[in-house]
Amino acid sequence: MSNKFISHEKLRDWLEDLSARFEVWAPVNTGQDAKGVVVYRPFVRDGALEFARKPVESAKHTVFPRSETLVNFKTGAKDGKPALELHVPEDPPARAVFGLPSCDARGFQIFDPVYNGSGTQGLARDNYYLRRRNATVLIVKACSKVLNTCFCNWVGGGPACTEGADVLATELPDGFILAQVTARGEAALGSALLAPASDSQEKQARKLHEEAGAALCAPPDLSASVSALRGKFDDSAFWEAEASKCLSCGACTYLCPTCYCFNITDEARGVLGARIRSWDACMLPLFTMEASGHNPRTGKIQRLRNRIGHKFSYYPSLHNGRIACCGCGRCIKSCPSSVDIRRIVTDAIGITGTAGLKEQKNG
Amino acid sequence: MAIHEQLKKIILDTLPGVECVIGWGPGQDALHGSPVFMRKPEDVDSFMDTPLGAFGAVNNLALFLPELSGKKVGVVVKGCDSRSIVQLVAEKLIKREEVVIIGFPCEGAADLTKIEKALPEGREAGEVTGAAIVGETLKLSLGSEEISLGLADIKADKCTRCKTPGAVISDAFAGIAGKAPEVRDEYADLAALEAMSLDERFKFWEREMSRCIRCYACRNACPLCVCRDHCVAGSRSPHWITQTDSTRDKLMFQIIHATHLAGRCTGCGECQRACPAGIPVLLLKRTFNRGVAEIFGYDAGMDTEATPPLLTFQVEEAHIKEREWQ
Amino acid sequence: MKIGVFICHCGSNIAATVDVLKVVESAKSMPEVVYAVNSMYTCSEPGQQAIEEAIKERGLTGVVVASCTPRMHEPTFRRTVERAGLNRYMFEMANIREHVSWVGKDKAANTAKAVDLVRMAVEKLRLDKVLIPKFIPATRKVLVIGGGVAGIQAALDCAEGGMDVVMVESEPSIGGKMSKLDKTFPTVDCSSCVLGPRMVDVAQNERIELHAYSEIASISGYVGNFDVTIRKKATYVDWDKCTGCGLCTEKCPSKKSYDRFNEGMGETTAINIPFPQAIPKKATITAASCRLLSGGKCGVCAKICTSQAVDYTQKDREITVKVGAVVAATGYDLMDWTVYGEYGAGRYPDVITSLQYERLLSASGPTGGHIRRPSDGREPKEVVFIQCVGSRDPSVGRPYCSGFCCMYTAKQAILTKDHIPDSRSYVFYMDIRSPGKGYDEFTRRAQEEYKAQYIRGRVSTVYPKGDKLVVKGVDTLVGEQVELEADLVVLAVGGEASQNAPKLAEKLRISYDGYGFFMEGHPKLKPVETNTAGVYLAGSCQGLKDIPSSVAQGSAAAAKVLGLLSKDKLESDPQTAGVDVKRCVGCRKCINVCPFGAIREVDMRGQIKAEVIEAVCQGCGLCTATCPQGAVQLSHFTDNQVLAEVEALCQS
Amino acid sequence: MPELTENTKELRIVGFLCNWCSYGGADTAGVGRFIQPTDLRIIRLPCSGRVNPLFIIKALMSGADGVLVSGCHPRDCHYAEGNFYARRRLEVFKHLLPVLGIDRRRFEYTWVSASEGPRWQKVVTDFTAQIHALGPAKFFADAPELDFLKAGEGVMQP
Repeated sequence: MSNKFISHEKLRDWLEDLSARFEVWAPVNTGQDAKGVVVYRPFVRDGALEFARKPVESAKHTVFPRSETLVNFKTGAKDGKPALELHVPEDPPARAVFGLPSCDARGFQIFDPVYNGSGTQGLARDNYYLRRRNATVLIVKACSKVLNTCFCNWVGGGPACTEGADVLATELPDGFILAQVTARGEAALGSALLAPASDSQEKQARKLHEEAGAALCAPPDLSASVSALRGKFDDSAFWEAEASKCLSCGACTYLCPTCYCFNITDEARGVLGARIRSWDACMLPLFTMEASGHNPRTGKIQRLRNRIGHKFSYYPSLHNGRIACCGCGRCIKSCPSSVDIRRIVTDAIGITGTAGLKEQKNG
Repeated sequence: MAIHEQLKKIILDTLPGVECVIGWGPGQDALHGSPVFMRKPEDVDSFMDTPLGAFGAVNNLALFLPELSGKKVGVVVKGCDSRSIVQLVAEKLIKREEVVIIGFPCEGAADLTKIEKALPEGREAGEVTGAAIVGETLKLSLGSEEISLGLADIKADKCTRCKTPGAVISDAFAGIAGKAPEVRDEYADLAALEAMSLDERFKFWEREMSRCIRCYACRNACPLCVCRDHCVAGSRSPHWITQTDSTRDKLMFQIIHATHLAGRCTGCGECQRACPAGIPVLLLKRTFNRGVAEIFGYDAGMDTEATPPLLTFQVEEAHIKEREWQ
Repeated sequence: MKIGVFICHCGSNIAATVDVLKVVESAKSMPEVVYAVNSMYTCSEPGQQAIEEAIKERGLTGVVVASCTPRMHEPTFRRTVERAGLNRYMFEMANIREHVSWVGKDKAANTAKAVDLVRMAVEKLRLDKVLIPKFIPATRKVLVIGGGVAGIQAALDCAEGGMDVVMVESEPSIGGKMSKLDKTFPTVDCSSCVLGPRMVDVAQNERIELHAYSEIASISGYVGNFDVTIRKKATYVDWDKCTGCGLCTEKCPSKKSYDRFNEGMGETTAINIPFPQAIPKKATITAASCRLLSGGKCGVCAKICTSQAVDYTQKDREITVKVGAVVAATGYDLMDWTVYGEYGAGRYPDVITSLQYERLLSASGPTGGHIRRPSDGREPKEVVFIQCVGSRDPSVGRPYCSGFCCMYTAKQAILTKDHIPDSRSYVFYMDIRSPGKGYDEFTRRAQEEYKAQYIRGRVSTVYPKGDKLVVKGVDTLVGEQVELEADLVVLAVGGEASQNAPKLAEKLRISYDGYGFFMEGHPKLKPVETNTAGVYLAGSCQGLKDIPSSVAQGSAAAAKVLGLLSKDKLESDPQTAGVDVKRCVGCRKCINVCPFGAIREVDMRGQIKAEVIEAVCQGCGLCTATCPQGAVQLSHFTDNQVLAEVEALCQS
Repeated sequence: MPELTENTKELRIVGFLCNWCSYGGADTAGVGRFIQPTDLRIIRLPCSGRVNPLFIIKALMSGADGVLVSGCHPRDCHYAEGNFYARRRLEVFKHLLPVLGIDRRRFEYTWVSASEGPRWQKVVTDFTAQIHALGPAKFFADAPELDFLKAGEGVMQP
């Protein structure tokens, strides 16, 4: 099937057309001015769509909501005894996410083995995850520029990587060229508003992909990270040095496209309530808090060690060596203390990785 | 000798008597500084060794003091950071004798958000590949592109109303403390919000808070947040907020944080700086700061002997007219 | 949890404006409610019986009663559920009478409100925890502060009941105001004959340890376990050696010392024993008047003293005692009568206070019981008494009635006639307040039998004319100006709280009112208790009162102390704050604000934690509202309970 | 005293009262049959010092239209000092409401003693009128996140 093209002028028409079949999400500037914060929001025609700047958050919440109801309950009494009624929420609508970067889409590939029962540990299928995942079309927008925190090429990705994407969109001066990647992507491209892409448009797109890829420094070899981090596990001096400046907040994990941990709580009011699943983060103290009050991860040193170790050692050792990081760089970019995951990993392996952009002259 | 060279000398002199000295070193790119914990003399080499130098000394390092209590540590402070230390000492959350405070005449610190806003449309701070301060301008490279920004335009808001460019208290000081400027905080940021109707203000918060991801960077970046790992944000008893992704609960947390800081906040603005979602959370704290100044004439972080006004009382309150209503 | 809800009709008190059955129906669908029923009078015996039966038959684990205010029947129903085997704290009330049926007319609105209040009570109950009182050991000893008649009575009654007593008196002798009086109304019996033996009893009672000329430096601790520091002021005489022979007072060359006991009606020596019946009968040197202590040369008393008791180097010293309870009986002061410039108070020597007049009447006073004018020593024939000087006068900040002045003025008019049969007494009064046994008859006797002339009206001015004082006033009954020429004017000066009362109140952590009088626990039902457990009040420190009332309060306070300390261990109210040490970060904010000093800092494996001393905690919850991480929670009023109540109201 | 018209729809007013003075004052008003508007619901606390200012915002954000706090008159606190702290905290907290977009008049605090039945009647009547003048508050009342609390159709038995 040949690639499609949609002009900038007709983009909103197409997204509106898409909205008949999908709940469409796209990056939106939600701030007070042209440089407001870009996040993913359900598409509305007059919304402030923005593709120039990278969304601050990853797209993971479009499939894995920050909180979702697992079951509603109602307590009551029957014949002088307590009684309980349960109700499972209906299936969510099909979604199409337009304009996410490749790294965000690759993030879901790290989620999948954890939730679809194919993982090496246990075979539990998480239907709450899967029913959303299977009903979501990811229309990746190839990055035309890379940031100094980007390192997708270190972990097997790239600015125009199609792994995890259902459709690959590339922004040209006059519109987007749309390439179908998976069968699921076809559903999004069946619109009369889309024109076939021309050869020159295809060529332009390939050129952009190459240029963006070339802007990144050559990746270091991270294959030793699994053993290196395991070896560093008890090196408290190493972790203390890396973690001293960490605030132990959840910004890195919550912005991360690959962090998949959650918490389950019951929230009730009177006789009505809901059991909800909400994001949790290994950087937060309550993550490992036990009912007794004991917390095996006493401080930020152990917590940071877990986050890095999980991504670059424990997960890979369970999932065929796949690193649980997609190199989006958000954890670095938004860290209030400039904790740099690239540096910790290369320090642990004992190599120097040239981070960031080729032209960059670091301080 | 340049200020940062003088500071390095003081730090080297301080190191033998302390666990470490906390200062600023290079961050992930030309624009970012980052806290650095200097334990050995060679760690001092990278101190302030960044394109932005002292202008990039953004983090309030007082944050790290409570967790290090029991150990003697040195800390380099801007004037505003020293106020956090004063407040921590006043509340006996750290011991004065355990901290070696190293001050310098601060001329302001950068606001990364302002830098990004000053870049051309569609460009972002992450594209910056190089930076240098030349006189009163910041020269940025974005690949082959060069952009100049006036330092005054990219200075943090708090610097424009700073009363304490030198440290309020210090054990060592690099250079000469300038005269404290005669500035009055007019709370222009609050006035801008208050120019809106009540309805618009509420919608403003609804929109801003909808971006909150509940990462609690605001809380963890606050040097005066005492609860740390025991925050009510995640507790079931007390159960102030649910774990749902609701704007109401996210705003409620901000109100909780601001209320806990009422009469204690020094306005360092780290909460807002730390917020990845760019939510102006400092506004709520400044609301209380203004109220506390009006009612009690109190400014937190100026006097180690002061009692925070909400932890004490007067039998007759001069500025509370509680009988105005009824 | 299995909750039962009982909705009371209270006859028609509630049912007239609340649809009780509808409330019952709504209650049935509330969380964890397995039983809901209406009841005609829930507090009646069958009403309580029904609750007990329901608990037993239906296995209820918590009960809500919706009826009157919990301030009325909460204790009643707590006992009810306890009888049926429930913990008495697994109970909540909804106030649907005082707060609903009696204040709203609209039955539908009232019913909806009642449903809300019941839901609120249910939600609170769901979070109630079983509370079990703790027992704390107690020191069976009481501190009595003040050795006036009230304190003496309290001390003697406590000692009689087998309690050890520590009495602290700030003056060199106990006896208080009563010891200065000549006679007492309405029996006109000799004050020192009544009081004197009681004072001696104090001195001789082995259970009573007396510290005269001493003050309370500080008090810490809590009910059953107070630690008291007493400052014993320097007397410059070793009281263990002093025999009270009085030789020194005769030889002391400094004879112009202000005579406090005689209210300045006479002068005394620098070393003195305040009055012959003083207890303890020991000499004290007034340092300011003493020639040697004020830098000069003397030493006469030391030379003359046969027991070498005089010690010019003596300093204040502090001792500590442990007690289980405290009785404050610190009495009152006379208000500053010199504010009445129009009466010449303080300026004309023959305008004196009623207490000064008592000293002139007293046989042990400076005039040996002969009434003589201070100015010239002449016997007055025309005596004018002016009442309500510093009482019932908002213009000087004393709007209250001192209560005893009407009576003692009548007494003084009678005594004047007894002393000087050809004298005439005039009494300017506002109203005669004599509501006591034999009191009104007494004031009538003063008028009818002793011919005291009562003039209803206030005096506008007093000024001297020759050796007389002209008293100008008004007789409001006849509506005429009155002008009298008096030899002596006696002002019935009102009382006020002791100057040091607020300071002592702060040490005792008890409340005081706007005038400085200590606050009783309840104006009707807890007249001698305070809001601080183990601290009781007696006499005029709680509010001005006469001798019989003071004595009655002294006995009442003693009864309370004896009751409190009748057991070796005290039961503490378990509705106190508690610290979740897992959550506490040791920021000390709760310690700073606790009005009772009930929270202390403890070291728990190197970490600072707050700890509530349950016996001291009064359950105000200030700490809970202060703790940022919610680590300190007040039982039965936890954050979660209040939040649940808020949600219960807002969800409907 | 402003009168409420008979048919005015009831609004949701939450009162936090100290047990010793104001709750007693409300009781006294009841005993005296001092008729009041019915909107207010009273939460009984030991002391106004127990009032965490966050209770107020929690109530307003949960659907209350107005919040009233009442304690003992200053100096008359059953616990000697509780209301002194409350006064400072509540006064400071007042500043926050307008910044959030909540009308300042939706919250008031006052002092009523146990003997002041008539005063309590006036306080309730005036405050209720004040809230009615402002009308219902709709802060988060219709927020979608509340949906999770409403058990939907098609309830199934476990």
